[in-house]
Parts: sequence; structure tokens; C-alpha cells
Amino acid sequence: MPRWFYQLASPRWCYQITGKLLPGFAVAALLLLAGGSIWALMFAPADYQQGNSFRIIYLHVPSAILAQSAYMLMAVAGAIGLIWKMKVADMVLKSAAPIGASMAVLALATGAIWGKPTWGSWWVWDARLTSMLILFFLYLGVMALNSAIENESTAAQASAVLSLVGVVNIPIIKYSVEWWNTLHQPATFKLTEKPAMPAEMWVPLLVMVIGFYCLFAVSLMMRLRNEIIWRERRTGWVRELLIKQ
Amino acid sequence: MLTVQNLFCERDDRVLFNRLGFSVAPGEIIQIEGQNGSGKTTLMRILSGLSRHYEGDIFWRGEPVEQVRDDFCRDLLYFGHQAGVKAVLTPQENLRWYAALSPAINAADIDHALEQVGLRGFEDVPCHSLSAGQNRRVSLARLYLSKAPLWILDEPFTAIDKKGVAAKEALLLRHAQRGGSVILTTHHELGIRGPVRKINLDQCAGTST
Amino acid sequence: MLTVQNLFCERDDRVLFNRLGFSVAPGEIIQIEGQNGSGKTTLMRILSGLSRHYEGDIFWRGEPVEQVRDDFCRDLLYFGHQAGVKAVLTPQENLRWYAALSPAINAADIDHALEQVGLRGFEDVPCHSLSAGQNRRVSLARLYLSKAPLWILDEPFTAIDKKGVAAKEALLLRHAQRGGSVILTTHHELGIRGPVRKINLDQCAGTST
Amino acid sequence: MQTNSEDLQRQSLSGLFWATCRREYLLSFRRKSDLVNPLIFFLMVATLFPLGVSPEPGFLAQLAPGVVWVAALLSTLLSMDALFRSDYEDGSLEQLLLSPQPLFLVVLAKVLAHWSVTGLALTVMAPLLGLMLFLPAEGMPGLMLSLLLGTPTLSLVGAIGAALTVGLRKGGVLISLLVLPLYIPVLIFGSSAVQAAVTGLPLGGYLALLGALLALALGLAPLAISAALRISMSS
Amino acid sequence: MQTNSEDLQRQSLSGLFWATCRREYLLSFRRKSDLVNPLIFFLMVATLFPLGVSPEPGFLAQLAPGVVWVAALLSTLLSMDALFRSDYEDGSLEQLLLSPQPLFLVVLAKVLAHWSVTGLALTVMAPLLGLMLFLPAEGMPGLMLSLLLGTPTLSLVGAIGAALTVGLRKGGVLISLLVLPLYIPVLIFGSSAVQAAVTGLPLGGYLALLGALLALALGLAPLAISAALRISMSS
Amino acid sequence: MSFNSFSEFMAMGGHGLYVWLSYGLGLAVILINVILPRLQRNRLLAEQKRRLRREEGVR
Ligand code: HEM
Ligand SMILES: Nc1ncnc2c1ncn2[C@@H]1O[C@H](COP(=O)(O)OP(=O)(O)OP(=O)(O)O)[C@@H](O)[C@H]1O
Ligand SMILES: Nc1ncnc2c1ncn2[C@@H]1O[C@H](COP(=O)(O)OP(=O)(O)OP(=O)(O)O)[C@@H](O)[C@H]1O
Ligand SMILES: [Mg+2]
Ligand SMILES: [Mg+2]
Repeated sequence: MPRWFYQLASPRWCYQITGKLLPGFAVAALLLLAGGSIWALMFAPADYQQGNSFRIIYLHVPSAILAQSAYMLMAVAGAIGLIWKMKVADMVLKSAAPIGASMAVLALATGAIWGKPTWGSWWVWDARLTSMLILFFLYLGVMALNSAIENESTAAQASAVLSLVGVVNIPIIKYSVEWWNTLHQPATFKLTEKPAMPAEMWVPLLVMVIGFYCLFAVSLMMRLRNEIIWRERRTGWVRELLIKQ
Repeated sequence: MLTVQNLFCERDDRVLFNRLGFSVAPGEIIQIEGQNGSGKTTLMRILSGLSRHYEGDIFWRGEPVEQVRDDFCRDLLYFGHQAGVKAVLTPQENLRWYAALSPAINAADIDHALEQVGLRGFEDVPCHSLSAGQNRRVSLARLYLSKAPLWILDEPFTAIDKKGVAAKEALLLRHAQRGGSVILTTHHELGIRGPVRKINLDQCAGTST
Repeated sequence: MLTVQNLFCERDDRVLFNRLGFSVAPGEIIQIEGQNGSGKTTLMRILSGLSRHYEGDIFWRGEPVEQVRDDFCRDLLYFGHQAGVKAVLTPQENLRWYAALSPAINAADIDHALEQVGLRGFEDVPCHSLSAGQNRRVSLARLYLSKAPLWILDEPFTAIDKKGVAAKEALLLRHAQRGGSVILTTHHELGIRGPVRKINLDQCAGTST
Repeated sequence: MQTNSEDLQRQSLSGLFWATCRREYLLSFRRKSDLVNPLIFFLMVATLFPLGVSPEPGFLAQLAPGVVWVAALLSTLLSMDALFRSDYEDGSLEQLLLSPQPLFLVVLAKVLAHWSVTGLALTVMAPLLGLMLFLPAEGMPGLMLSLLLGTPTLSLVGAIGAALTVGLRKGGVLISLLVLPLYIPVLIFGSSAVQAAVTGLPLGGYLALLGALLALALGLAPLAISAALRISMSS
Repeated sequence: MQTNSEDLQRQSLSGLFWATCRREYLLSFRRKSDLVNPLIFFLMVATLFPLGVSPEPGFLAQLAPGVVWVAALLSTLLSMDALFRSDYEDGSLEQLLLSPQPLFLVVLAKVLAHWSVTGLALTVMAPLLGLMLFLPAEGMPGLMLSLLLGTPTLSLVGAIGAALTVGLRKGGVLISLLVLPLYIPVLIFGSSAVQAAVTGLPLGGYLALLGALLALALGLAPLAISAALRISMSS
Repeated sequence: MSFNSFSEFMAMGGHGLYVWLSYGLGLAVILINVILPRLQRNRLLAEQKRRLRREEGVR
């Protein structure tokens, strides 16, 4: 096991390193998101079919991607927490859940808003949409379990089990939902399959995706640091930290 | 047999005990004392391995208890605040399941144990129509069945009448004389003369009352 | 105040008591004794009006209790095996609701009562993170609030530590001295010197043990 | 003198009512999960249908009034079991029965508080479900009105079942057996009201019927609940 | 000697398994309501549909596969909460965790016993529901087979949720939030199998998928359940 | 630049409502993800400092 892995296990080291990384990520997130949005809203060309409503993609796709990645992160953290009893992993799990859930909400909301002008309906039971909705429910489950259990470490371990069970199920859910939908009816509306977008369309998308990842990192680190202070409030170093401030 | 070193536990920002250390030898009876809320139940749950919210070391026959969990469970009888008695089953059926749970117990002894705790004639009555004390007695019958050397008993005498308490005290003494050890809490003055050692949790980190 | 005549109760074809009769005068403390399963709890539930599985007559201040149920309830404080404490509420919130339930209770006294039972500093802690004894104490605080003359207490000292028991005994005595009456069960030897009368249920219809 | 004491008593009664309401709200806000869970259940039942039956909008729109109402009914039903159970288990119910205050008042307060965190919340959330099931926009007001009038009846009637089963070791499903038949009129009038709204027919009649049911339940249920509680506890 | 002791141990393990099964059966037969309630719930959900949606046979027949599966799912889900709760409340669960025997075995026995009084019973009763909802006769074998393969998975996955929420003061509804999303694949494959059977398409593929899910659940769930129980109890 | 005037920019070719609603929501979600942890941190630090002072005071 590499050395950083053991170091990461120390909340104190983790607190310090995130403190150093945080400003960089924050600046990157700000620049990328601001630049990306301006590019997306003002300079990217309108889609020849969907017109300007197409610009929603620059929020929709990053948030959808993030919602999925955050769950993966949660499951990995959960596994590490259960196997190596690493406290920081527990805290990462707990911190990632609300961010992931908010991303799922954004993906669902922007999708719904986009659906209205394109499909004439806020919602359809399409495979992708449905599996995103279920992912959102999975997040809600983890968060509800986390808040229902009072003891922090018990809560973290329980959520870890749940998110692992969930992650085993996600491919199954995705697969089953996709199959179900294509089976019942030939999809009336198809999400555009990786359109052969011109570069001026996908470059800002890439910028936004990276920006969202940076934002995710920022928010995760902020929540993680709070969590560390709370859990380690009894230790000497947090006491010093509090006195110093 | 059991050695506790440097045990620390806090709940809700209140330190229950700190640097608690003691060890239990075969043949010893240890009574944990303390006011309400001083942490007796918490300690019992930690010792039995139900709770992991502690810092410090617990050794079982010289090995860290986490590493010999299976052996430890084989040698342990835990009796908690709740009796572990199913209300719709009869005393007999309840004990039969306990016999299946611990391989050392001999299922044939159940009737004898029930008689010992004064439930003769109630073997076939569902436990929900037994009184509070009779329900506790069903669970106490496990003491007569068990062959485990270490007993951890959390307020075993709750709701038991005087005659019953005397009988149970005699049983504890007999267990100790055969080389077993007992850790128990009770607010009641033990009538056992013999190898009883008291540990007072109020002195480890007092609660204000 | 309370007069019981010719009370008969059986459960599962076993007669618990037969021709039980006694009366409770103001200033009296009556301790119901008996083995486990002798019918103490059953008697307490009958007296308080929770259970109607009996034959015989109960009079409250000379009138059949069924007919003056409302007055009787106003004058009664019942404390059962279960504490009646909501786990997610704090001791204060729990007691506040009891204050609303009985018009005679003064809500302003709650803090004082909690201090009396040794829960100072725990007023704001949800009861599920209190110990077994502390939970009982929350419920016992009602004794300090109540202005009811008749107290029916079923094993009020369960899980209470020695200091707490002594304080509660003093409280019972004070209540009796002020003209109240107490009917209680406990397996514990009461340390009250004074107007304690014992009624032994084993003699009414013995259980075999 | 007479009037004064009556006044005092009336005051203590309304005090009791509000104290009970406050306690119930405290209890459900203390554990937030209690609060959101019926809603989430409601949402999920509505999600299962497109998955289990068919995702086709036209077909779902036909189903929508019935499914939303069935979901509301089930979700109320399931939350019902907890109404008295925890009071029973921790002994508060004994204390309640022995209190000199009128039992039906406390019971009414409990049911009201329960309704406002389930039935009312379901009503507010119903349009979302309607959307998910492609209920035409014309149906929405009918949906909400019928739920607003129907769910209190569900809570009141459900509470009778809860009171009858509280002493049993596990009423969880027994309660549905007792209560579902009584829920059927509400279900029929409620879903008919929504269907009428969708097709543009007048729905005043259905709403009046739901209102009449509510008035009936409001008058009789508290007494039935109190009686049931006393019976359950006296064993 | 070595083999002998191993033999003995194996024997005690199977003894434990059967003792646990026997206890669970005793428990549910002792209070008969436990036994029939999921079935009655199942039946009633199916009854609500004709009432709430439309009594027309053709329309109901279209609905039937989905409704039966949704009802089975909900009814399993609701019975799930009780699986460990009573053991938790009376302290048996503590004893179970402190026993030297392998926990997952006891857990597996409990789930199996639970399934055989809910899932299996639902499967046997499903044709009745099919009849009530005018499911064409060709669909019946598919319905029963899919339920037979699907409901054990539901029980196993539900038990994970039950184990995670057992320490909480009220898991009743939380459990559905945790578990329902995980049930969706079973629902989809199950109802698709029935639909395939109705339309005369081959349903082997669906059944194979349900079987694969079951195998996966059978392999992983007991471990997850044991871990969850230990975690829930350690607070 | 795909737009000639500000009003055209706001109208988004008739889809202004949808686009601006989405971006509004996006901004809200982004802000929430940054502001909530920040507020939580302030509260946490204040609480812990108070606790520290209280304990120091007790000692
Ligand atoms: C509530 C409604 C919607 C939800 C939940 C949703 C969800 C998703 C998800 C999960 C992805 C996959 C992101 C990835 O991993 O690459 C995605 C991608 C995408 N969505 Fe949506 N969507 C919704 C509505 C829409 C609508 C209305 C449109 C446009 C007509 C749309 C267009 C796209 C496009 C173009 C992509 C990128 C495709 C790709 O990268 O593979 N979505 N959406
Ligand atoms: N619900 C019931 N149904 C039938 N019989 C019951 C029921 N509850 C109690 N009994 C029987 O009544 C007898 C008296 O029970 P009770 O609870 O009154 O005893 P108790 O004197 O309070 O005992 P303890 O000291 O153990 O509390 C018991 O032997 C029991 O068998
Ligand atoms: N689940 C919990 N969460 C947080 N704090 C708890 C919890 N359980 C107990 N505590 C706290 O721990 C302290 C010790 O509780 P414990 O049950 O160990 O006391 P005890 O010594 O057994 O008391 P008793 O004599 O009343 O049984 C209590 O003061 C209580 O405030
Ligand atoms: Mg204790
Ligand atoms: Mg008793």
C-alpha cells in the first residue's frame, strides 16, 4: 500500500492537505464554470433542430455525469471504510451524498425543462431518465439512513453497506431499465446518441464538465473538513486549531 | 481471564470512564457499581463486544479480544437489560432456541433449568401471559444451562422476588467456586459472602447528581 | 379513601386472589407483596381502572369507582411497569405533556422536579440517550409534580440507584404525612419507618414455586 | 363562580389540545424521516406503475387518477400503524387513559397532527405525481381538492383501526384488513372526482360526498377511537 | 478426531439452521394474523384497482401483470420490517450476535422462513388475483414462475434494509425508501415475463435473469445482512 | 457571438424561459453546494469554540 494511503487515513493530514488544495480548486471551478457558461450561453452555436434550448446541455450533461461519478466515489469510499476501517473514507462517503443528490436533482430538473420544448412533455418514462430518477432515490436512501442514525460512525458504516449494495445494483438497474423501455415501446423520443457535434459545441461542454468536477471537489473538501473537525473535536490538534483562529 | 486496560468511553461529550483498568481472574465475582447514568450498561456492552464505541484495550486470555472474537463468544454468557424472551413462545421453546445457538448447551437440561427458576407448571404458557418477574426468570434459566466460564450480567435481579434473588446469588457463588467468573451490575446489596470485588464507576469520572 | 371488597381475579384458570379486601385510609402506605407472578401488577391495574377482568367491588370515597371514574382519575397518579417516557423527547418536553394532561399540575414546577430526581444537566438530552435508571427517573419526576392524593406505584424503584431509592422513600413518607395514600409494589425492603401496611398476595391464593 | 370555573376548564381543554398537537409535531420533526417518508413512499408507488405496467403516456394518463388515489390511500394506511403504537409501547397510552381530561380531544389532536404531516403533505405533492403519470392539467384542481377533502377521512378512519389493533403484538398488516374496506367509498368518490375533472364533467357532487363523509368521520371517529383505545388497553 | 469434530460442528450448524427455521415458523403460526396478513394485503391492493381505476375487463387485463407484481412487491416490503424488529426489541438479537455460531446462517434461515410464509404464499395465491384482474389464462404459468423466482430476491434484499434500520426507533417507512429502488429490476423482469407469457413470447430469458438475480442475492445478501446487523447494534 | 442584441439574448429564440430557468437552477445548485458547507463550518467552529471556553471555564 503506498504511503499516501496511510497518510490519508489520518484525519489531521487530510485536513491539512485539503486546506492547501481547496483554494486552487475553488479558483479553477470559478473560472471554468464562469467561462464555460458564458461560452455556452453566448458563443456556442444554436442547434439546427432544437435551437437555443440546446444550451441546456451545458448544465444537463455535466450534472448527469457528476451524479453518477459521485455515487461511484461513495461506494469506493464505503468499501475502503468497511475494509480498512478508515475514518476519512467514512467521512468522504457522508460528504459526497448530498452533493451527488443535488447533482441528480439538477440533471433531472434541467432534463425536465429541456424536455418541455423538445418533446412537449416534462417527463417521459425513458430508460435514461428513469435510471437517473432511481439513482436519485438511492441517494435519498443513503442520506435518510445517515440522518436517521445518530451515532456518526454507525451511520457511516450503515451507509457504506447501503451504497455498496446500491453500486452492485446500479448496473443491473440500468440494464433492466434500458431493456424494459425498448421492449415496451420503440422509444418515441431518443436522447441524441453522442451527436457528431462540432467542436464549438463540445469544447464548452468539456469545459463545463471539468468545471463541475472542480466544483464537486471544492464542495466535497469543504464538507469533509467540517466533518473532520466535528469528529476530531476532542483531539489536541483540533483544540489548537480552534484556539489559533 | 479478561483484562481491561486504559478503557475510555464518552457519550454525548460526557466522559463516562477514563483509564479504567481491571482484570478478572477465574473464580472472581466483580460487581460494577455506580449511580444511574454512570455507565455501567455501557461498560457491559463494551466488554461483551456489542458496542465498539470505546478506546483502549480488552484482552481475553491474553489476546486482544477482537482477534479471538469467536473463542470469546463461545466462553461468554451475556444477560442484558432486555430479557431476550419471545412473548408468543413458551419458556420451553424460548430456551430451546438458545440451546441451538450455543453448541455447549445440552437441550435435555431445559426442563430442569425451568424448574430451578421456579417456572414449573408454566413451561407451556406463552411468555406474554407471564408476569414481569417470570419473564426475567425465563431468561435467567440460561444461567443454569450455560457452561460458559464468563458471565456478564446487567442487573439480573430486576423484578425478581426475594427468594429468587437468594437462589440466584447462590448460583453465582457456585459458578465462581467452579472456576468461572462473573461481572455483574446491580443496585441491590449482594448477599454473597466471598470473592466479590467492587468497582465503582463514579470514581472513574463522576456524574453530577 | 379506596375500599376494596371481595375482589376475585383469575388468569388462565389460575386464581390469583380471592376474597381480597382492604381499604386505604389517608396517610397510609400500603405495600403489596408477593412472589413473582402472584398478581401484584394485575391488582394494580385493576385498582387504577386499566383492567376490568375482576369480580368484586371497588369504592372510591364511598362510591362505586365505575360511577365516579372522572373524579377518581383526577385524584390518581398511576406509575406502571413502563415508564411512559417518549424516547425522542427530552425530559422537559415529556413532563410538559404530562402537565397538560392533568390540570392540577403546575407546568412551572417541571425544572424543579427534574432537579429533584437528579436530572439536572440532562433536561435537554433526548431520553433515548439516557440510561435505564435515568429514564425511570424522568417518569418519577411526576411524583414531585403531582397533587393527586392517591398514588398507585408498580415497582417504582426498578433500576434506581440506592441514593435515588432513599430519596423516593422519603418522598412517599412525606406524601403520606400530608394526608395522601400510597399503594405500591416492590421486591425491595422498604426503609420507611412509619405507616406502612403490607398485604401479601401469596396468602390470598398461593402460587407454587 | 360557576361560569368562571367553566371558563377555566375550557381553557385547560384547549391547552390540552394544543399541547398534544405540539407534542406530536415535536415528535415528528425530531425524527425528520417520519415526516418525509410517507411522501417518498407516495412518490415511489407512483414510480412503480410506469415500470410495472407500461411507460406509454396515453395509457398512464388513463390510470393516473386511480393510481394517485390508491397511492395516497396506501401511504396513509401504512403511516397509520404508528399513530398509537409508540404511545402503547412506552406506556404513555396508559397515562392518557388515566388522565381526567376527555380522551376524544387528545385523540382528535393526535389525528389532526398526523393528517397535517401526511394527508396534507400528500395533497400538496399530488400534482408532481400527476405530472409523472401524465395526468392532464385540467385534472389537477380536482385531484388536489378531492385529496384535501378525502385524506382527513382516511386519517380518522385509519385511527380507529390503529386503536383497535394497538394492544396486539403486531397490528401492522391487520390494520389494513380492518380499515381498507372502510376506505373504499373515499377511494371511489375521490378517483371519480378526478376522472370527472379530467373529462370536464362537474365534480361538485363528488366533492360534496367527500365532504359529507368527512363530516361524518369527524363527528363519530373520535368517539370510536376513544372507545377502541379503552377496549384495547383493558385486556 | 479432526474429522469427527468437524462432523460434529457441521451437524450443529445444520441443527442451528433448522432450529431457527422451526422457531420462525412457530412464531408466525402462533399469531396467525402474521401469516394471513400479507396475503390479505396482496388481495386488497388488487381489489383497489378495479375500484379506483376502471372495472372494464379489457383494460384490467392489460394492467394485470403490472398490478399483481406491484402488489407482491409492496406486500413483501411491508412484511419486511418485522423481520428483525421484534428480535431487536426483546433482546434476542443481542444474544444472536453474541452467539459463537455463524451469523449469516441464522440470517439465511430467518429469511428463508420468512419467504416461505410470504413470497411462497403469494405465489400460490397469485392465480386468484390474475383471475380477479382478468389476466388471460396463458399468463398464469408465467405469473407463478416469475413470482417463484422473484420473491426470494425481494425477501433477501428487503432483509438488508430491515437489518440497516433495525436499531432506529422507527424504520417502518425508511426501509421502503432504502429498498424500493433495489427492487426495480425484479419488478421489471417479473412483469415483463408475465407480459411475454400473455402475448405468447418466450419467457425463458426473463426467468433466467430472475434466476441470476436470485443467485446473486443468495450469495451476497446474507453477508450484507450480517454486516448490517452488527453495525446497527453497535451504536 | 450568436446573438445580435441583448433582448435577443434574453429571448433565446423563444426558449428563453426554459434556458434561463435551467441556468437559474444551475446557479442555485452550485451556490448551495458552496454556501451550505461554509455556513455549516461557521456554525461548527463557533459551537466548538464555545464548548472549549465552557470547558476551560469549568476547569
Ligand atoms: C428529466 C429528464 C432527463 C434526464 C433525467 C436525463 C438524464 C441524462 C443522463 C443520465 C445522461 C447521461 C450523461 C452521461 O453520462 O453522459 C444524459 C445525457 C444527455 N441528455 Fe439527458 N436527460 C433528460 C432529458 C433530456 C432531454 C429533454 C434532452 C434533449 C432532448 C436530453 C439530451 C441529452 C444529451 C444530448 C445527452 C448527452 C448524450 C451523451 O453524452 O451520451 N436529455 N441525460
Ligand atoms: N395478559 C395475561 N394473560 C393471562 N395471564 C396473565 C397475563 N398477565 C399476567 N398473567 C398471569 O397472571 C399472573 C400474575 O401476573 P402479574 O403480572 O400480576 O404478577 P406480579 O405479581 O406483578 O409479578 P412480578 O413480581 O413478576 O411483577 C402471572 O402468573 C401470569 O401467569
Ligand atoms: N444511546 C446513547 N447515546 C448517547 N448517550 C447515551 C446513550 N446511552 C446512554 N448514554 C449516556 O451514557 C450514560 C451512561 O448510560 P448507561 O446506560 O451506561 O448507565 P448505567 O450506569 O447503566 O445506568 P443505570 O443504572 O440507570 O442503568 C448515560 O448518562 C447516558 O446519558
Ligand atoms: Mg444500566
Ligand atoms: Mg409486576
